[in-house]
Amino acid sequence: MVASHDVVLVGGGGAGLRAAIAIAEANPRLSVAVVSKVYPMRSHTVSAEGGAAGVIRADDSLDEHCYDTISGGDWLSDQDAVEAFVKEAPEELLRLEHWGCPWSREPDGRIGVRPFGGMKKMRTWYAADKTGFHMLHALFQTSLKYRAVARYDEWFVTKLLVDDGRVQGVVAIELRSGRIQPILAKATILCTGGCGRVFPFTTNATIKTGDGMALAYRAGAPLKDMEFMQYHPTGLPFTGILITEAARAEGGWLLNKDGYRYLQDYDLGKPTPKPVLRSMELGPRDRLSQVFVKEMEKGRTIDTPYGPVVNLDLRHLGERVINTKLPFVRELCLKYQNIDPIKEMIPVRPVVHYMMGGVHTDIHGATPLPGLYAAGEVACVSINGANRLGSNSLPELLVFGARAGRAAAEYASSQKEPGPAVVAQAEDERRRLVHDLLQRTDGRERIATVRDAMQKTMEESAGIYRSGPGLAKAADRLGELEEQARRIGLDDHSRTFNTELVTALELQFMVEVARTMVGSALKREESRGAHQRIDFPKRDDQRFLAHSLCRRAADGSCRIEYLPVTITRWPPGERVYGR
Amino acid sequence: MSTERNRYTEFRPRWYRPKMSTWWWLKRWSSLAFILRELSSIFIAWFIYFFLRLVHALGRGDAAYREFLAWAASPGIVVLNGITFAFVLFHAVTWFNLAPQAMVVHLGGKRLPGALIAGANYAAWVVATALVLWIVSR
Amino acid sequence: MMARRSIEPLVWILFSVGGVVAAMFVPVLLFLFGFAYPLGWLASPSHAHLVAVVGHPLVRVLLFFLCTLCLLHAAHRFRYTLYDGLQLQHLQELILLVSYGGAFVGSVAAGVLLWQFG
Amino acid sequence: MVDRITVEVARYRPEKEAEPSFQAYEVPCRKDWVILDGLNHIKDHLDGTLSYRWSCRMGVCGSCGMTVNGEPKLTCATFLADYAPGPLRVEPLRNFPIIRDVIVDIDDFMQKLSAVKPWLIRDAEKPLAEGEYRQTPAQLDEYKQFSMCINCMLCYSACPVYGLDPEFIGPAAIALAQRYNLDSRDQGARQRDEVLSKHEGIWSCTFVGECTKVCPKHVDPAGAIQRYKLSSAMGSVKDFLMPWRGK
Ligand SMILES: Cc1cc2nc3c(=O)[nH]c(=O)nc-3n(C[C@H](O)[C@H](O)[C@H](O)COP(=O)(O)OP(=O)(O)OC[C@H]3O[C@@H](n4cnc5c(N)ncnc54)[C@H](O)[C@@H]3O)c2cc1C
Ligand code: SF4
Ligand code: F3S
Ligand code: FES
Repeated sequence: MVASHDVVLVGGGGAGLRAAIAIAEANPRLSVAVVSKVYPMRSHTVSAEGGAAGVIRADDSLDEHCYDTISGGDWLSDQDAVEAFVKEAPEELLRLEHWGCPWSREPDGRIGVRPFGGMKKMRTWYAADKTGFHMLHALFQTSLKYRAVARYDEWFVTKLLVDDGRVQGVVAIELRSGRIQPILAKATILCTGGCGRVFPFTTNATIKTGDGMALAYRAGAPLKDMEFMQYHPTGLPFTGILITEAARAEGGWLLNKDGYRYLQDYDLGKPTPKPVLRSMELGPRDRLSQVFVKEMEKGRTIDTPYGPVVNLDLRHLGERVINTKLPFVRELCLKYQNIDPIKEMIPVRPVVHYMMGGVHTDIHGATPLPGLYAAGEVACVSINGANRLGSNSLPELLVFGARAGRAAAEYASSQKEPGPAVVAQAEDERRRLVHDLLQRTDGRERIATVRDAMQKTMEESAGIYRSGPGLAKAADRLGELEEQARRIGLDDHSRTFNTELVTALELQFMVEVARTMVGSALKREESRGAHQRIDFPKRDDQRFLAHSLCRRAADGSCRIEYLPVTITRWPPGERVYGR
Repeated sequence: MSTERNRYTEFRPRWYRPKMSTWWWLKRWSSLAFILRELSSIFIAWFIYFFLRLVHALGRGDAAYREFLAWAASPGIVVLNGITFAFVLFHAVTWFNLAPQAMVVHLGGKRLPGALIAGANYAAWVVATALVLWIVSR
Repeated sequence: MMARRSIEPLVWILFSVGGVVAAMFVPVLLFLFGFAYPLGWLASPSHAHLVAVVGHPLVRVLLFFLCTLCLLHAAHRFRYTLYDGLQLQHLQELILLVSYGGAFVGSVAAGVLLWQFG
Repeated sequence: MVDRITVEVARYRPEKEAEPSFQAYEVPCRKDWVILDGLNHIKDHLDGTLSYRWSCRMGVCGSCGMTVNGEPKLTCATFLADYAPGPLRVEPLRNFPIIRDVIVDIDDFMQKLSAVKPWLIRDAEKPLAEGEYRQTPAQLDEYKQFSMCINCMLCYSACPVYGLDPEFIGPAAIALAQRYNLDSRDQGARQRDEVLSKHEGIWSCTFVGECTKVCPKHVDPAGAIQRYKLSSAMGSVKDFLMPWRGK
């Protein structure tokens, strides 16, 4: 069987659904398919808590949002992209309001905004502390209204079909039947989200395995800025469940084991009882996570069975603020940590959270590979530079999801139908999956073993602080692990909903992505944003005011090139917080 | 139809469709409580029958009324009424407790808390009971 | 709005009102006439008094409603209990006849009794 | 020494079995392990053939609902230790066709969800340039609760009426319809009523109330349904008394 559409979207999260609606609205005659390995409303956008930034207040300006984003990204953001993003974000958030998203409100019925880390003004729209959940459900439910949108729920994409220099669809497994088949398209948009699962300790859901990055990379598209992985300063110790930055924005304090607001020792401002924007607890995530490590080295963190922690203190906010603005934080703490933030402090530690890098795209979401587009966390436009500001990702999904959708729709309208060559390719892929994995009986390696080894390697070498020798060692180790991942032996040889097969494929994707991260990190001999090299502790604009582009060589290793950063109006400067 | 359809063939999976057992409501305490609540209907019907017999007896004179009271005091009827009473109370309590879920009352732009609505129901119950007591035994 | 015209909302209203009436009045009446008076816990009211009470036209109307609504309430619930508890949907016609038919007969009996009272 | 607990998991492999059976595994019973951690332990170390759904492991994506010792639960939000010393039975959600092991088919719900038009319906869309629809916090509170549904299907699994009559639209879909009906920005109540006021809509529900009891997000679908019954019934009384009204 062969399915065929005008545009195929891989991923039904915030970016994918926004793109689908954009296409349906741009040209209702186009047939759109949303292929997703989980039901769209299960996508990880559902977990986003804190909010989505967009300028609406009179005391705020687009330029200020641009500046916060660019300085937050340590000047690695492309400024034309940031300007477009900042301009369109409020419109997109408003559109979502018109689609029913239950934004939290001011008493007079206007949209409410809250402060957020690294932002100089209050501009983060929020739906209590379940912003992503409400956005995703509003998008999903709205998408149901468009007949042109076909859904392939619980289909897992394994490969992009490339012929004649352009991407012409995907190969996917229908999980419930086990059937492997091509879904052809004139344009393909990747919206597969991030890759936090390459690390052992992450806020990311189990589905965030970097599939889209690996798919694009294998198909020949470059990955950009893969060395920039964001640690969020406040995750719950055992589970890695995120305690949103909104907790600090509402006035929460970070305390070390002596009950001291230690951020004041690290040039992040002076402690004040009320939160001050771009200061102390409202500093950017990269800095806060780095400071945690420093604090740990000084022996001022608290030891627990799940590693060192500090305390996040919300008690002084009072029951009412916590219940109205942070109810989910309270629910999560009660459930998973057995503590009540109204009465107790929350133990937290930095946790892998967000991939700044991703598939290289232009400002319209187009990758260098014709017919291939990308949007959302999988893509790198780049607005996030070396460190994303909290609450910039959700609006990014909308702005660039819509842009990629419109661009793909236009491209698809001018293309001819995919040819028979890709159908033959799909058949090869099917054979590979069946023979090399599904029916293979001589496989030696267990998925969990390889995965644990990969995660350990990444944590040790590519964590908050990195070093040349550590990364080099990791690169070798990952090479071995890639070999092992290819020799996986499955227990399960059946067709119907074979989740073990999916996990094996995800592992192969993850190892691929991990190699690009380590490869890019090794080459960047400077410290910038989330990428901190102990052997090169300074930012080096001479050599590295540039995006890394990672291409896959024939032997599976990655080749790194650099692409200059687009600077429009904000020349590189010092990142100043709390002053 | 034929067993052919129930057999697995590649890519044409067969889902297993469990059938709900007739005794599903015995498996969980809460479903049993539900069925008991629903069974209160039989006892309410019985009460109406009982009550109409009272009315009938009243209509036929003092002797018939006394006869009715004697009948009502016979052990079988007392036991039956005892069970009925338990069921009727169960009905009343569940009914009042669920009232807030079906009814949302606004007062001055604010939504009244559920406990208040249930409370109002119980208060009405007390009043109704007192009223009947007063009328009957005056 | 044809859908609105279906009989279900009306049946449901009667069921609900019946539920309220049953909850409000049945416990006390049953307590008095099922236990307190027959078993002598309380001195039973005189025949004359009760006849006077029941004989009042307003009371007769109210009692008629009490009986009808309670019976309808019971019939409705009983019907669904048979559907859900015993999975007898296939006997739908029979169940409808027995439950609502029973309630109808009971209501007519109540009507006749109360009409002729006194 | 960690305690151990026996987990009996329902297995069903349509390719070789005609009906489900149980398979027992012994897993560590750690204090902070949820049931899902136990299943992951099985999958990683004991038996890779066990299949189940999960994703966020923080109780918000709605993937991981299963029947645990007879009760529908989110397995990522239910602790193993609460069932010590075991054994513990993990089965698929009730009232759905079983695809494999503990994975059920929820297509039926997905269709019903679409049928109740869960999106904002306006007579005339307000242009973006005119800004947001004003909505006070009190108006938001009117429907907020019903917007919290994560589509986890625990309520469908608990509702006997749905089990007996799969035509029943069911608790979550009706709650989501109410979520829009009660939204001050929405004008689509009449359109949704066509589906809701059918027999398979609200009238099938006999107020068992289990849906609300098992809902992990306090959505109260039972309340949504009864409230709709009340307003629909009032509406039909009004229609009856004033036939010229409406339309
Ligand atoms: C806990 C948490 C809290 C966050 N809070 C905030 C916040 O407050 N503000 C903010 O701005 N950002 C926040 N973020 C970041 C933000 O939520 C994510 O970056 C964003 O949701 C990613 O959305 P997406 O659409 O790109 O991908 P996702 O929502 O992750 O969706 C990916 C989609 O791709 C599909 N997919 C993936 N691989 C395949 C495949 N091989 N085949 C088929 N389908 C596939 C998946 O099924 C899924 O539908 C948070 C992130 C986390 C983890
Ligand atoms: S109403 Fe509650 S139980 Fe039902 S699907 Fe929604 S969240 Fe789950
Ligand atoms: S359990 Fe079912 S019967 Fe109604 S109240 Fe809930 S939907
Ligand atoms: S895994 Fe997401 S709700 Fe349990």
